[in-house]
Amino acid sequence: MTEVTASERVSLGTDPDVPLLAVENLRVSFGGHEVVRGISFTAHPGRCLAIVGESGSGKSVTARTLVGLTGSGAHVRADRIELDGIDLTTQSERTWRAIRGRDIGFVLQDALGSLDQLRRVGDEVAEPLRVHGWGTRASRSRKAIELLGSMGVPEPAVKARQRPYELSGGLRQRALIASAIALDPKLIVADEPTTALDVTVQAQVLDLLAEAKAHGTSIILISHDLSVVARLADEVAVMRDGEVVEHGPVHQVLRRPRHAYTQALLDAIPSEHTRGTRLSRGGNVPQRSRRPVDRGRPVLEARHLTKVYRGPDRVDRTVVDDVSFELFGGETLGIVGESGSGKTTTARIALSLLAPTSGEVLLHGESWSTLPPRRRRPLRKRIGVVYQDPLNSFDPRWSVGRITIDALTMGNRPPSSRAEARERAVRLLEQVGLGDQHFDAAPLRLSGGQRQRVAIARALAPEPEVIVCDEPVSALDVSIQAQVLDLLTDLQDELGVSYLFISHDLGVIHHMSDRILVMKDGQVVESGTADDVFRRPQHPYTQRLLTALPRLVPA
Amino acid sequence: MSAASVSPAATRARLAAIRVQLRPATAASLLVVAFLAVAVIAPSVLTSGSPTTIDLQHTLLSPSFSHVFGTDDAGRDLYTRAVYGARESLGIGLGATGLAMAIAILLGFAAGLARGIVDAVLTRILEVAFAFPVLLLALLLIAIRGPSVATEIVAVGIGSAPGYARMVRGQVLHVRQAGYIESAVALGHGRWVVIRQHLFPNAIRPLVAVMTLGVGQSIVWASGLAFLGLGVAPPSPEWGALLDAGRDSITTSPWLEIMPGLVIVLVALAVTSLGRTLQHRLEGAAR
Amino acid sequence: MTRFTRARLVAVGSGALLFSSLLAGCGADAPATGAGAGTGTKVQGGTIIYGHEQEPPCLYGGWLQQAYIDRNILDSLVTEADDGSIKPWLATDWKVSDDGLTYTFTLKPGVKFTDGTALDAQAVADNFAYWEKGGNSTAQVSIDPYFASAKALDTTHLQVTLNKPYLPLLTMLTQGYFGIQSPTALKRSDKENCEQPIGSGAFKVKEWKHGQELILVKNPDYTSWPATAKHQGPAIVDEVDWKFLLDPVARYASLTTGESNVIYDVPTVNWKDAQAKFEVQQYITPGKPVSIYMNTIKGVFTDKLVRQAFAYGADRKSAVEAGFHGVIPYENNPSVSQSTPGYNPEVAKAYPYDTAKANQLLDQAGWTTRDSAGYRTKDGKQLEVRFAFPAGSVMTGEGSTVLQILQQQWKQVGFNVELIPETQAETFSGKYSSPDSYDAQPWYWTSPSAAILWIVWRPSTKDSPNYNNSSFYDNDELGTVIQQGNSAATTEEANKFYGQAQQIIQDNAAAVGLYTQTSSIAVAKNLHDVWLEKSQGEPVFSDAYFTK
Amino acid sequence: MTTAAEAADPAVPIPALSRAPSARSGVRAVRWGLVKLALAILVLVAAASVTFFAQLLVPGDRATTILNQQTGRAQLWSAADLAPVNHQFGFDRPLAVQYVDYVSGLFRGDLGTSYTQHKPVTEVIGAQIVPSLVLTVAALVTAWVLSLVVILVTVKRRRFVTAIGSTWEALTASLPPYWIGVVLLVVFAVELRVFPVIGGTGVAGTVLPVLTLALPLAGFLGQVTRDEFEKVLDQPFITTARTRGMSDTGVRLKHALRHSVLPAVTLSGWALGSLLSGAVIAENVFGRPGIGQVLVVAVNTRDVPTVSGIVLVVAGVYVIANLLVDLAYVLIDSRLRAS
Repeated sequence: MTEVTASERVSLGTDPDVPLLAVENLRVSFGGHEVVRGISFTAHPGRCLAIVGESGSGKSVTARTLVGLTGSGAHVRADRIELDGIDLTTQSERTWRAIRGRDIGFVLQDALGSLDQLRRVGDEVAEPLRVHGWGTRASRSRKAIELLGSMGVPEPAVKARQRPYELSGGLRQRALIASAIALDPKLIVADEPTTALDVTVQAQVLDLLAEAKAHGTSIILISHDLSVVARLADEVAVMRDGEVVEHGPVHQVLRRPRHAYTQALLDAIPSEHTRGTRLSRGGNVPQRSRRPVDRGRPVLEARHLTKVYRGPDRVDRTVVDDVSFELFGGETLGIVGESGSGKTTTARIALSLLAPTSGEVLLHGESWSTLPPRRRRPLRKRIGVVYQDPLNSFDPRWSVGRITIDALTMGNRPPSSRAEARERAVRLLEQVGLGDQHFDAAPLRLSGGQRQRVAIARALAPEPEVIVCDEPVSALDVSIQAQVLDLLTDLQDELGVSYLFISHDLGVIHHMSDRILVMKDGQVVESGTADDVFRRPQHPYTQRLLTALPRLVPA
Repeated sequence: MSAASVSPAATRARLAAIRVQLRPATAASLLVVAFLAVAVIAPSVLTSGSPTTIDLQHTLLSPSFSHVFGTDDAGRDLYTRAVYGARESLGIGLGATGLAMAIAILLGFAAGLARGIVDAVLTRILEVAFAFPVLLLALLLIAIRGPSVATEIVAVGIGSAPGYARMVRGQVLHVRQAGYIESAVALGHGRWVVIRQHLFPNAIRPLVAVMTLGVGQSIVWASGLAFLGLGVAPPSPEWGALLDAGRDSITTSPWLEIMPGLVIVLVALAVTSLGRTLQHRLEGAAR
Repeated sequence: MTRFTRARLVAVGSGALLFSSLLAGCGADAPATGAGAGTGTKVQGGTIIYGHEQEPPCLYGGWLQQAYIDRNILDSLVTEADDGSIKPWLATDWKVSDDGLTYTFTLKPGVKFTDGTALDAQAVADNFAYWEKGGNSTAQVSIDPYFASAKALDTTHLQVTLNKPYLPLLTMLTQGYFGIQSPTALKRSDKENCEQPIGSGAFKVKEWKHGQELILVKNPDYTSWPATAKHQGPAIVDEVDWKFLLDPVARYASLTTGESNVIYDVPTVNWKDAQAKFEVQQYITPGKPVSIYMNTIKGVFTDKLVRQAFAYGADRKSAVEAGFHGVIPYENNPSVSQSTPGYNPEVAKAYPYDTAKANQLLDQAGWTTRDSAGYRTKDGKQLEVRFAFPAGSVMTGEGSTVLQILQQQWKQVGFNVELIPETQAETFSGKYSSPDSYDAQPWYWTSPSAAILWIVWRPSTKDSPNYNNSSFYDNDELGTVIQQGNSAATTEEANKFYGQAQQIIQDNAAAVGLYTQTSSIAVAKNLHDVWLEKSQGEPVFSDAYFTK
Repeated sequence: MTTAAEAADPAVPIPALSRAPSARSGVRAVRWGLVKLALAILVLVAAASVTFFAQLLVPGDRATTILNQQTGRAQLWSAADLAPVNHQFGFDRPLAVQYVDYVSGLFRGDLGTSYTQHKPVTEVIGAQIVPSLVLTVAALVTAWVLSLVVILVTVKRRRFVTAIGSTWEALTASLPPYWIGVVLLVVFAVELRVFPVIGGTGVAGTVLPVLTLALPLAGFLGQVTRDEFEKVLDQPFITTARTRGMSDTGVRLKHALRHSVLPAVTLSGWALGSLLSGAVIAENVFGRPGIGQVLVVAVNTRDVPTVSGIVLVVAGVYVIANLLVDLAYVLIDSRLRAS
């Protein structure tokens, strides 16, 4: 790769080939509101352009515009959109249909939702073939199996007859990519192709795209995740509020960002390097001195937790298998694992929302999970919870104020008057970075970060010693995630609360946790301090996880 | 675990859908309902006549300026009768739907909250109730109690209750899985508090729209009973009775049949349209 | 239920008064569809599609709906001519003993039922026994308590013995309920007798598609046509498809679209149209007209003055005209209709619409004060009339309109009339049959003879209560007078007593007249000689023929 | 206390992977079938029993009704008159005996004998069930076709078109049953003479009664399907299909339709049972035989065995319809096979 000069336009200089796709001054607006504001870029054969941005940056709209599916009510203008010499700005729907799937393959995020659940995987993969009149029914189905095979799907003939929900997330994503490349398009647009995937699977999917790239396909990768981008892209365009704020070769943008926003985004990514620092508000500023962990008696203790479910087929499945841990005052215990590892079930057992099949949970050394519900209830104020999807955890009829006050009344010091309740609720909201103005708001009207703050305020209200955080930042944009993580750290320092912190994101876990449990298939495969586990992983699974982890800077 | 979970297009589409519902159809529906409300509360505002006044000099007049819906065999002004009939017809619609809902909520919640044997028994009862021909239920009830407004309410109400009960049960099962229920439990709230504060109001909420739809359907339904001669006693101008009275004349004095029919259709249409708008808005608000 | 059974629950009778003005060119003794008879050529064969209204549960029984069908498949002993005289049918001749107690019938020889059984005197005697045993309760009530026995003297001679002289006997026997069935067939199961009665008539049952139609086919061996028949010999058409078309709109429409050739019960709203396009026939059936029974033993109508005020208090004539669109005649005589032999026209002049008179009577009866709604009160009690009516059966929509008009007029004089529609289930179950359940109730009972007076007004005795008297009006004098009529030696004498009885009923306002029960048909112009027979007003198809 | 949240764990996915048919699953299927069958029979007998007793609750004496019905009168009868009737129909026996007799008859396939038609109820119903089923099924199919066409053509189109579609559905769902029947009759049979007035059971005569039932039903089906269809068209897999170059019609037919019909399928199961007995108005207007009419007449004449028998048959059809609905569910969405 050659050096890049101070040009915003990737196509200049680097590649002698004619660009496959050229977009100039693209503007998209919905009902007068402009969401893409005059962006330009090119895509070249055998190369990958990444468009990075947070929600609302206009990256997805841009991707859809490239296949003429911006949506009804959209107003698209551009000086030029040219694919392989064809002017796309003036094409009829009929021409677009001929282009989609044949010349441009499109990979959406969330393979479960992006595949028709009611149809066979093979039919889904073969659909572009059928639509574009390729081959016969038999040859198409052979081709679909072949494509699945080439995507590394084991037993492709079997999988082709199954339906998407019968496949794992990784296989589904492969099927989706297989479908996108079925007609060997010159361009693949991949919109968040790895977002919902576990790290190990994520790595495999990125490898597949890299392979396509190596075969000369041009790729436009849409992502919110800079680490994913680092692994595949040749060039990066960073979008914010419909504009490209920075555009350049991947290493330059990621290592020497010129725009403050890019820098902030990079800073916000939690990782092993960010431990003990603040993620938000510019630069990795060191945290205030952290409160020491009280290594006396554990506030929460799990002993040999096991949970067995009997399925409708009368086969028992052990979801949590002999899990034990201790959580001390002021400490953060991270539980990391991929989907299905049993980490959420462990969290629900810890909260006594679910009874373990065997084993017990102690709160402050006292029996907790074995209590009858009536006696357990008064103790609940001592252990709070923050969920991944805060909106779902709020009664849709309740305002932020009511939610907070309801939680306050469950604490040790229930407010004695309406005025006091309101005052304390507002104080609590201020503590989590919200304020009086949010008191009467409906959670639905708040942003994702604000909602999670409300959830944290609610968890804090009864003044618990422990808060179970179940994937609390997984649904958030990276900059918001940084703020919420900072907030959690600040609160811990301030209040000395302990966190049982559950996440699939190794970076987040490393950033937050004092000690870590690595879970796989219901079992704890490795535990230890954060640094021990991450720097000197003992269990092969942990090692595999860490290898698969996409990094901004190659480790 | 997705960062950008809601596509902008989907959001816009939903907003657009709400806007569509708000436009002319909703406005017209509101107008009809407002008119209806006046007819129920103060029918004399809408017409100066009396629904029972006989005028044998002016029988079977076709619609004109002085009699916009025409007159019937006894010379009564059909428009006036339709206006005065609103009270009973709407009463039947509301009463029947209310009764159905009350039964449905009772049964639906019992079945939705109970487990094991109680749930199984209640579900079975609902099954039997469902398998029971609704028409027969009405026929038997009326055979027992004689035709009257109250009987029509009970007949239509009980007849439509099983359907709603199933809906309520489903709703309870659905809300039970909601995150906020678990959150409330995690906060230390007791079972009844959770049911009262969260489960009940949230399970009931979508039923408001369903109820609105039900009112329109009940009115239509009741008119069917009138056809079977199980309607209210004369000289009530209840709409089903008007429809029944006009049936023989459809080829000779069609307005006697067409006008009450249009009134029923219009009202049911307006109420249905409002109900569906409400339904969409509630759904939009819920998520 | 109502609409499907907008049935005429009771029989329609003889002595038909045809509205001759409606039937151009129709002679006094030619009540058939004579108008078009001259045009076109007569066709042998063909199928008549007849749109009837209600379907009975069984083809034979004591209900008018059954009599309609039975008239076409069963033959009776005697029949009635237009002038009310009795004519031969299965009986070619009969003799009445001087004491009026013994009737000797001579039967037409060689007649066979369609199952091959011989129709002899024993067969007829068996039928009498069958009726008396409850085989047909309407037949039974028509000859009780006069009938004593029937026995075969030889194959062609039958002797019927009475307990007391009963002048109307022969007239009563002309009703379709007295159709003679094969005794062999009667021994079959109830089901078979229900589905396929066997007679000697011009038609026999081919197939009954329940809920849809009854297919009658011609009896090719028919020999026993009545003296009133319009032609000699078996039926001219091959088949009659007797369709059950309950909906009046559909029924009339079927005729206008040509899907049917004849329909029964022409809707009054379509009457004018039907007159223009088809041959229409209307009968005013004899017997008790549709009149209002008033509960004389409980409630406000125990007071004769109040009953009379009720009769004066509404313009019944105008109401009937409006409700029935001027098609069905008003009848002010509550006990027998104008077409009944022995009708007393003087009685029909009583109780004209006179609100002053009504008010005066009510004042006199002590109902002097009025409440805020304008209804009269007495001792704090409102002048309330619970007016039950069999909705949809006796009282169709048109009848209901009449009642609603009357209700408004009665309100003017201070009656609070509460109209209570009865469902058919309620009607049949006797819910509105006891003195506690209503104050007034309209009803009719067709019968070819004024002897209906006895059936309805016979005073109750301890052993034999008369449940047919829905006014619960017991008057021994009335009972005596009617019996004198029944057992009179001559018609003139009988009619004198019957007239007297009508006067007593009217004077006491035991019932209030409303309108006549009628029976009507409309016939397509290419179909001729469909006629309504005299005893029941049943359509007769055996003489009918198409022209081309 | 067991709270709702503690009792169930929705977080655990039900693995649908191992569904290879095995001997064990075969046994399970048989057992499942037997349980279903037993429950179905229970429902049927319960429905018939409820009907049996409900009719005895109806005020008034059965023998009186029979006599009045036979004579076309409405009066009281003397004990002497009633006694033979009571004896003939067995009303003089204790109620419990009458009931046990009836129920044991049910298990022998004997639904009793009609009080009015004097023939086995099975025959009474047998003669009417075919036209009823034809009408009901034809109406259901027609309603489906109508509603799907409207859905495919109007959902998420230009605002005007969409509004027409949804208004059409609300309108048809609001049509009073008699009214629509008689209007169709007058317009198409009397004025235009396209169809016969006397429907009977012929094909041409079935069109209008079918429409009478199908139009409102199409409105209902359309309404529930429209909601689903709208939601489905927002799903990512629809976008995926479009990115493959699929046409709008193709997307609607191949993908969206299947996902949106489940609520309407459920509704159909109910509709089948309810139309079967509730078609009385259409039967009446168009002079069509059917068990709706028989039911109404039987209730009025207190023909207890006939009414109970019809309930049994309607409940049976309902149960079968719901089995078909379950089957349709699995055919449409194989995910539901596991549950």
